[in-house]
Amino acid sequence: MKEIIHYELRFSAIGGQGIITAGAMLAEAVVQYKGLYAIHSPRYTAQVRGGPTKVDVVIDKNPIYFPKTTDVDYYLATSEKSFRTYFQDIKEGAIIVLDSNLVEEFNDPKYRVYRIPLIETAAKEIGNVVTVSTLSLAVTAKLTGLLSLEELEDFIPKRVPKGYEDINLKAVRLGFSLV
Amino acid sequence: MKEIIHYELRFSAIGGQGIITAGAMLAEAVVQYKGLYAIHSPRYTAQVRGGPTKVDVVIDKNPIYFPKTTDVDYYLATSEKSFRTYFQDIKEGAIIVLDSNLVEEFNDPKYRVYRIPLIETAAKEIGNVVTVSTLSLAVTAKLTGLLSLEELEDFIPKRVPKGYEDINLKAVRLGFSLV
Amino acid sequence: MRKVVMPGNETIAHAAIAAGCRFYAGYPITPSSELAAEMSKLLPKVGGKFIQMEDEIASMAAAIGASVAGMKAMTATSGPGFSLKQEHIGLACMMEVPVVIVNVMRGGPSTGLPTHPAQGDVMQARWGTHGDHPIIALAPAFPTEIYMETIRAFNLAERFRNPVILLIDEILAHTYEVVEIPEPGEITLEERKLPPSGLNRLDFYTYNRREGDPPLLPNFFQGYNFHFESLAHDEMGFPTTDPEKVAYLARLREAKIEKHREEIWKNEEYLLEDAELVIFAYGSVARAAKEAVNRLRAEGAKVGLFRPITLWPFPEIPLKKAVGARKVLVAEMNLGQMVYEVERVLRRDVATLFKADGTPISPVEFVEKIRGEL
Amino acid sequence: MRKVVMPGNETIAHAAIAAGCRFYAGYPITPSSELAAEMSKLLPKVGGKFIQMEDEIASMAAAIGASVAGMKAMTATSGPGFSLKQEHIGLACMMEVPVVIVNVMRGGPSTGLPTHPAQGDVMQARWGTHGDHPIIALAPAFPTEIYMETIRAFNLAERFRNPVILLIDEILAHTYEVVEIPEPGEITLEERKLPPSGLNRLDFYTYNRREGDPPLLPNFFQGYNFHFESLAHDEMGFPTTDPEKVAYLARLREAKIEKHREEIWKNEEYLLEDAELVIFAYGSVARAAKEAVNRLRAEGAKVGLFRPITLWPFPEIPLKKAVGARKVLVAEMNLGQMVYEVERVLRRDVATLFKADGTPISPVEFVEKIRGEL
Amino acid sequence: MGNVIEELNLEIRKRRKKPYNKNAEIIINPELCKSCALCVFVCPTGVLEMVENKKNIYNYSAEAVAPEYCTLCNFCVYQCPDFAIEIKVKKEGK
Amino acid sequence: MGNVIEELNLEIRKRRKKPYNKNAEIIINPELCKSCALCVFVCPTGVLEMVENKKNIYNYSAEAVAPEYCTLCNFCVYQCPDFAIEIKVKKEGK
Amino acid sequence: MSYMDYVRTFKLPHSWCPGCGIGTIMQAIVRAFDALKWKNEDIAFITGIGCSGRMSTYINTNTMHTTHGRPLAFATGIKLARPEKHVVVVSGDGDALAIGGNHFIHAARRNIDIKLIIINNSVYGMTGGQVSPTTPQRFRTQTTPYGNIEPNFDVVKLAIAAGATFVARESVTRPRNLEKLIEKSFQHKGFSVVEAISNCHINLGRRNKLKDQITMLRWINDRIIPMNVARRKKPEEIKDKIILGIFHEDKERREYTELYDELIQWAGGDK
Amino acid sequence: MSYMDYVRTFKLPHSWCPGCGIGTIMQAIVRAFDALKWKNEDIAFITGIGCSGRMSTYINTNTMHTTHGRPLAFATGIKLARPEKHVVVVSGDGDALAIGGNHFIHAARRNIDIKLIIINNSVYGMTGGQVSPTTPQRFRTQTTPYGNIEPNFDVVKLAIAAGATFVARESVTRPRNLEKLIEKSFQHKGFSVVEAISNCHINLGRRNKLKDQITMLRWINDRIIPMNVARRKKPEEIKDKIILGIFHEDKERREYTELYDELIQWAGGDK
Ligand SMILES: Cc1ncc(C[n+]2csc(CCOP(=O)(O)OP(=O)(O)O)c2C)c(N)n1
Ligand SMILES: Cc1ncc(C[n+]2csc(CCOP(=O)(O)OP(=O)(O)O)c2C)c(N)n1
Ligand code: SF4
Ligand code: SF4
Ligand code: SF4
Ligand code: SF4
Ligand code: SF4
Ligand code: SF4
Ligand SMILES: [Mg+2]
Ligand SMILES: [Mg+2]
Repeated sequence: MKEIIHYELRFSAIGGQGIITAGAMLAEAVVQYKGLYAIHSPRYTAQVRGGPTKVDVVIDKNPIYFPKTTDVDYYLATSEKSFRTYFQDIKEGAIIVLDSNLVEEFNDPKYRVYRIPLIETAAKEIGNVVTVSTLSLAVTAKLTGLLSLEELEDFIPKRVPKGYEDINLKAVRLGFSLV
Repeated sequence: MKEIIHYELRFSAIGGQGIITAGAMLAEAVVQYKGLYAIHSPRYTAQVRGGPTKVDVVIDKNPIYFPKTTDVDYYLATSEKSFRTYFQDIKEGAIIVLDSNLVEEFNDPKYRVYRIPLIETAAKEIGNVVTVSTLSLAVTAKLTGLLSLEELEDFIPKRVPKGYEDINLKAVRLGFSLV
Repeated sequence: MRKVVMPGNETIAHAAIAAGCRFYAGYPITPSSELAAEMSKLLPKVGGKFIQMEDEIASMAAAIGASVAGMKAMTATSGPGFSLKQEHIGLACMMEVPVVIVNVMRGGPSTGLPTHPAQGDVMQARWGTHGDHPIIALAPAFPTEIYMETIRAFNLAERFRNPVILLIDEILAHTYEVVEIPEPGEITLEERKLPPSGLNRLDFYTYNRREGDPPLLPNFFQGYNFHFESLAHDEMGFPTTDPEKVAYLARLREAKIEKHREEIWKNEEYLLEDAELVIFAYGSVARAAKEAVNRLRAEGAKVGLFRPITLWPFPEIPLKKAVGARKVLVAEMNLGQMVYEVERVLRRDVATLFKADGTPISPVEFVEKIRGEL
Repeated sequence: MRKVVMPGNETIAHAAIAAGCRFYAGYPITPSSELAAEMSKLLPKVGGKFIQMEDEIASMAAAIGASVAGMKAMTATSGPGFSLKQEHIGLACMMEVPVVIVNVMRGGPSTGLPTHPAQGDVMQARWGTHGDHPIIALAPAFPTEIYMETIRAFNLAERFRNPVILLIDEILAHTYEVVEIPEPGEITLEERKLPPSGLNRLDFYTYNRREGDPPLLPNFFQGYNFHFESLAHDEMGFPTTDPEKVAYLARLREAKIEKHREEIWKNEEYLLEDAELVIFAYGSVARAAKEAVNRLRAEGAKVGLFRPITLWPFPEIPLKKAVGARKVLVAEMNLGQMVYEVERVLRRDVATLFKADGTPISPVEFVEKIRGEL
Repeated sequence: MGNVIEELNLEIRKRRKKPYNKNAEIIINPELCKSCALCVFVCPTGVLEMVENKKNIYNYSAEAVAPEYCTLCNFCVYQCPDFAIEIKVKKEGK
Repeated sequence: MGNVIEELNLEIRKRRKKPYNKNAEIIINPELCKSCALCVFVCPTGVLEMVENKKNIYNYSAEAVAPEYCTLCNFCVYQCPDFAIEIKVKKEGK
Repeated sequence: MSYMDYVRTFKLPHSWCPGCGIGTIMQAIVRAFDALKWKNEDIAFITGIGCSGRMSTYINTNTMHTTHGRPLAFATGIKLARPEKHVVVVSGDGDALAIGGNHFIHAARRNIDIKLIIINNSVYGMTGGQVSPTTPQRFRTQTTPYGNIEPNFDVVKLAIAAGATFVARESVTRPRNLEKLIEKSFQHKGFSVVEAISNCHINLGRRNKLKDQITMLRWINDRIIPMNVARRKKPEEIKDKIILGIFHEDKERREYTELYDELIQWAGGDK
Repeated sequence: MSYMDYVRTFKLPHSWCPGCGIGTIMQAIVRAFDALKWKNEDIAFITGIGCSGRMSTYINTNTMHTTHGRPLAFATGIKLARPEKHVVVVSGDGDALAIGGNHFIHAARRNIDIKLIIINNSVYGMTGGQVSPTTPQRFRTQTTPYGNIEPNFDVVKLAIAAGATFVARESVTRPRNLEKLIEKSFQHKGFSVVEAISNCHINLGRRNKLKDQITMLRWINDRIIPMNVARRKKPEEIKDKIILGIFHEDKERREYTELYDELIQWAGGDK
């Protein structure tokens, strides 16, 4: 794993509880396993529930002063609308992961774009759409090198609701194998 | 009448509507007939109703800046308790008028003390205790020279409630004759 | 011009009627109650409406409602009620609705000294509600001035579409004094500017305007189906969170007062020319100060008075100009409030005379204090 | 010490429990609601009481009631609710009742920008209620600091028997961060000093005391049949209008804070030694400032940060000492509030960076502004 | 109040039908009595009257002018807003 | 929502008893429809169904899949929280 | 012990006007304390602002004189903090029903064990006599110089509708009944309301030809009618009458702090 | 004219969640406007803060989005200023009954001609789902994680006790009845209250096994019962039911602004 000095991630979706959880888990895991500092901030809004939403994650070797993203290194989106809404401050060269079923064609050589059928995989291959958060986390861990498979295998069962450990472990492994 | 530059008066009583009115009438009359400036301030309190109360009157040739009494030239009281309660800032040489039935002996050579049975006179000689305000005003006018009998004879009928003109005129005249 | 003997509370009521006020909503509180009482007598006679609401919050709301419906509206209160009105004062700032709020100051904090005077709410008049907002606050000191400043309060409120706070204290409210009431022809009334009828609402973007101008908003029932909004809004009045739009209207709200502050500022400079010491005092305290200046002058002491009548926006420039490098004594019936502004603006130390025990500062106290300073 | 990832709202809740808080009364409002939610979870578990009252006024009242009955009590809110609580904040000052009030600042005025950050209520924290009153307000900026300052808020409230206001903003409230939670043994808790039982009430004159001391008041049900009074009161707590007594207690209330302000003051001085320009910033803005300082330092620019953690009483002496004659830049997420105090205390002009559009000031904006200033 | 009190006293006297002969001791605290006359008003047997009293700030005070009519009913005590009345029974035969 | 919608669609189809044969034109505004499926839920004759629609931010939208069953009762219109439905009668014979 | 042990005798004479019913009601309250032998230090006695509110100065228990309209909110905090103690609130008609109306209906809804006594003198006494939500129509007050056009609250109905579990009304002209009723309300577990009809001859009477306390008590006496008497009358006969008695007593509904204790158990908390 | 003329179509789609009943209720309101052919510019439409409060953005009349809990107080000022206009207030259950409870009972007491529609979704929708004075007992909300122990207000009873002269209840599941009822309330002269039962599946349903709008509407449908049906049932059968219909209609009591006009005449004022 390359040494992390400062890293910014964003996850966006419609409705979004799952994707907010992915951000939260990521932040918690890097704190726990890497001794890094991390923050995450879900978007708060008094507007439409069920509309586009996002969570930003900032990771840093040092205590984080400015608690907002300014140059996003990694952007994962599972819906067209949310992808567009929060396409802001994305750094050149950033990794962009899009749900291949739900986000339209996006080709921009400035970014490293991955297209993965995240929700479909969670629903069909793992068997429960709620695992999309773990799946996205695993994909992210792999692509960024922020966390290892072993770390997630240790972390996930403790973090998810009782009774959901196994399918989430499945999601971790699948996520690591997808990319 | 001596020229008024600045003159301060206080009227105190128990319960007190009548005596408050005396102060109000005095201030209005000197404004109207003498072109002087005058203010009066009844004591406001959230405490006992029917307890001791007072009204302060300040008269001045010029617009009145400080709207409070500091050196009282004239003090009229119709009850022992109120007399004592508000015996403050009375100037040496001040005129003090006390209801001879209701205020106890008070002898102090620093003041010019008059004792008049104000309430009894109003009730018995004029026939209505409410005229005590006019009576006190008249006594005050005479003792201080602030207003003439003619002026009060003109002022009072316009100022008192309809139907009470005559007894109040009687009170004016009696007041002027008492001292 | 007629001379009438009235206490400050009644003076304000009569002036309000003369200013065109036709709506009053309030909740009784000492020492402002006689103002409401007088309005309850006067308003129905001129076809206006007086209502005693269930509390001060509702009173402030009803006044704003009536104003939006086209009436010149006011409310009056004292300390505790003034605290309760704060949320809606901010609302009137945000919606840009004209309204006059009288606060008759009494001893605080909390229930404090209901029947005794104070000047403890002057900073609250500026900062009492949450969030940045423009405000105008006036503090007359003399009876006829109370009358005229009441009219000015309505004029400023209507002109700038902003709440205007009129501050007096228990002494001014309760002391019967000679008021010189001008004839109707002698006063100038500002009438609310309304968009002409028949415009296309979507075209005229009512909150939009040149920086420094007040907005040109329609009244309710004028035909524009206009939206008044307590959230941050766009130039049409609809909610927005767009930072540019939010900042745009915030700037416009501040600018309408800021750019006209020279017109809004009003103060008395009394015997300042050769003064070696300048008293800074307002409201009833300034009257004792003025008396003290006279007494000290009689003794040969070179003393003058700077008396702000407009407290907010704070008269920065007039104050600086008026006092220059001279000694300053700030006197207030509180533990020190406007003195913060005086120090800030003058950028130096000043002498102070504070009193917050329910009794006024007397001329004698001034004289003694100043003798010590000179 | 444990590391936990939590948002500021939850951090405060957990810290409050650790500080011994056993009573919470509140009314939901964005962006403070999660604090209440967390308290509603935590309190019953430790046998404490959580109640959602009918409004913010009642919430503040219930918290005061619980405190008088012996519990460490708190409430939390945001702008509009903070305005509504003002009357009772003054009451707590007057009665000298310990209570902690959290205000999570959002864009104002009025309903404003409920889900966006601001620092628009910092002057209101000082001047929001009517009448002169002492106040303490803290503005932590970092997650662990939020935890520790919450505990300090309770400690100060109990020690001085005064309301303490804890100010954060939407960003700090909603951002999940790593909080280093000390073990119970690692924190010092201030417990309320109570008169020993069995004294003769008429002898021990509870409000009476040495100037500078907080009063030694009994809790309800402690056996003293004590009277808490919102009117100006005498040394036994009974209403009085005697100017001397009124002034006496007012002085004591101010003095207890004033005389201990050196202990109450707390601030961070970051790279000030050789700095040519000092940023004055607090709360989340100070974090962007700190980041900017680092970036500018990397460029060789000599910049430092003065970050008050105690906003009120205003850190006059530390500020003066820290900045000396150096250039100062005041940055706030409002249209300029604490800058009034900075200018007043430093007695000179300062540069400013204000933003009140619902978005934070970024390090880049700082860097650009400062490059222009240097 | 003067007028009302006079009228009331007249009315009250009519209530005295037959002495009740109890050893009632009716103590009225002059420091507390505010001369409201409510005790007089509620006493069923006309025991009390208002009498002029310059010492009282209200110029009157309540007095048990006909204690022999007292039935010890305590109506006056219950009604007195000023906690000024106490009714005691004198020890028999003393 | 996915699950509910699938179940609902199944249930709804059972409501189609007999075509009503009216010339109903059921217009659903895709800009306004939020895919809440309430119209589907309340339609007594199963005219409407939720169909997948990637364009809609909620991934579904209501569609009149069986307009021939429409009785013009307007239940769907009244219930639609989003002002998204309009029912028109096609001119007879056109 | 005597009822005077619940009075701060060193603060007497109190500040109420001669003949004001508030003093009589206070006596009924302290007598009820005495009848139940409640310990002074176990009672929290909370008042709002108004003439009625001044009572906290004179009652010799734990007392608090709060803000206008909010005593119930303070009392709610106290009761929750110390559910085993007695919490009593005295509030004027303006205090309880105008500015404090919301706290009134919410305390009733919660059925929290607070004993509320509303001193209804149909006016704002303290501030000089303004209209209140219980001022009779057509009456003149400082703010209704042409007569009051506003309808009144029926305190009893409102309290019942909001959820109070003991609701009663008495008059200052029947101090002994008042005492008994207050005593009964004190024994009730839950939110209780006693409306005590009182006189403000100074600020309401004088403006309405009820010039002194005696005239006003007579007027009140003419208007009231005990519930058992009223039952035997025709509706027309009692149309304008104020009925006295216990209107509502519900011993079934659970009390709030009791429920709260259960909640603490659900949460696994130790009390 | 169509009911859509009362909608600011250019502000659609609105901000409510998919399936939220507020939109359905809004349609009933604008249809009632249309049925009565009220002119847009003669209507003042005032809301408080909350999801329900957002309605003022979308209604094409004179609108005002005020503060949380106080829309009735603003409306009172408007109505008094222009008594000849129609003043309509929409308020959430939290808005009208929690923070705004006092304005609610006082507007009812005055019987001022304001038409109030309370959108009762039994929760604070806007702020993320906290308990409200109408949240069913035992329900979980953001601030009752262990279940709600607080009893509810009965809005209808409270409104009647306070003095409202038209009081009715309907459900979002019966939009046509709702429209008719609102129309009737609009025709009433005096203070009218329509409680519209609505769904917040997002912030109340999800926490209580009513996971989506359809499940929640079904749940509501199971709880409601029209008054005429209820009349034929035994008390036990309808114990936990929400009865729908018109509960109170009083055409006798004078309306406030009408009385005010008379007062102006007494005062010798020209209107
Ligand atoms: C917030 C606030 N508003 C107004 C007042 C002024 N005030 C004091 S007492 C009172 C009314 C008193 O009436 P009531 O509650 O009926 O009590 P009473 O004096 O009649 O016993 C008012 C309006 C206040 N102290 N605080
Ligand atoms: C003074 C104040 N307190 C609290 C809030 C926060 N707030 C906004 S909406 C709301 C409650 C909304 O509930 P309800 O009135 O039932 O409306 P709904 O969203 O359910 O339609 C609250 C507490 C506020 N804006 N202002
Ligand atoms: S009732 Fe009490 S206060 Fe009144 S006159 Fe009798 S003894 Fe005096
Ligand atoms: S106890 Fe009864 S009979 Fe005796 S004086 Fe008192 S009221 Fe009269
Ligand atoms: S009810 Fe309306 S919003 Fe919902 S699915 Fe049907 S058309 Fe779409
Ligand atoms: S009008 Fe009636 S039948 Fe036709 S689609 Fe709508 S609900 Fe179904
Ligand atoms: S003003 Fe009225 S209520 Fe107050 S003490 Fe006097 S009589 Fe009693
Ligand atoms: S949160 Fe609830 S009330 Fe608000 S829009 Fe969504 S469903 Fe409707
Ligand atoms: Mg009263
Ligand atoms: Mg709701």
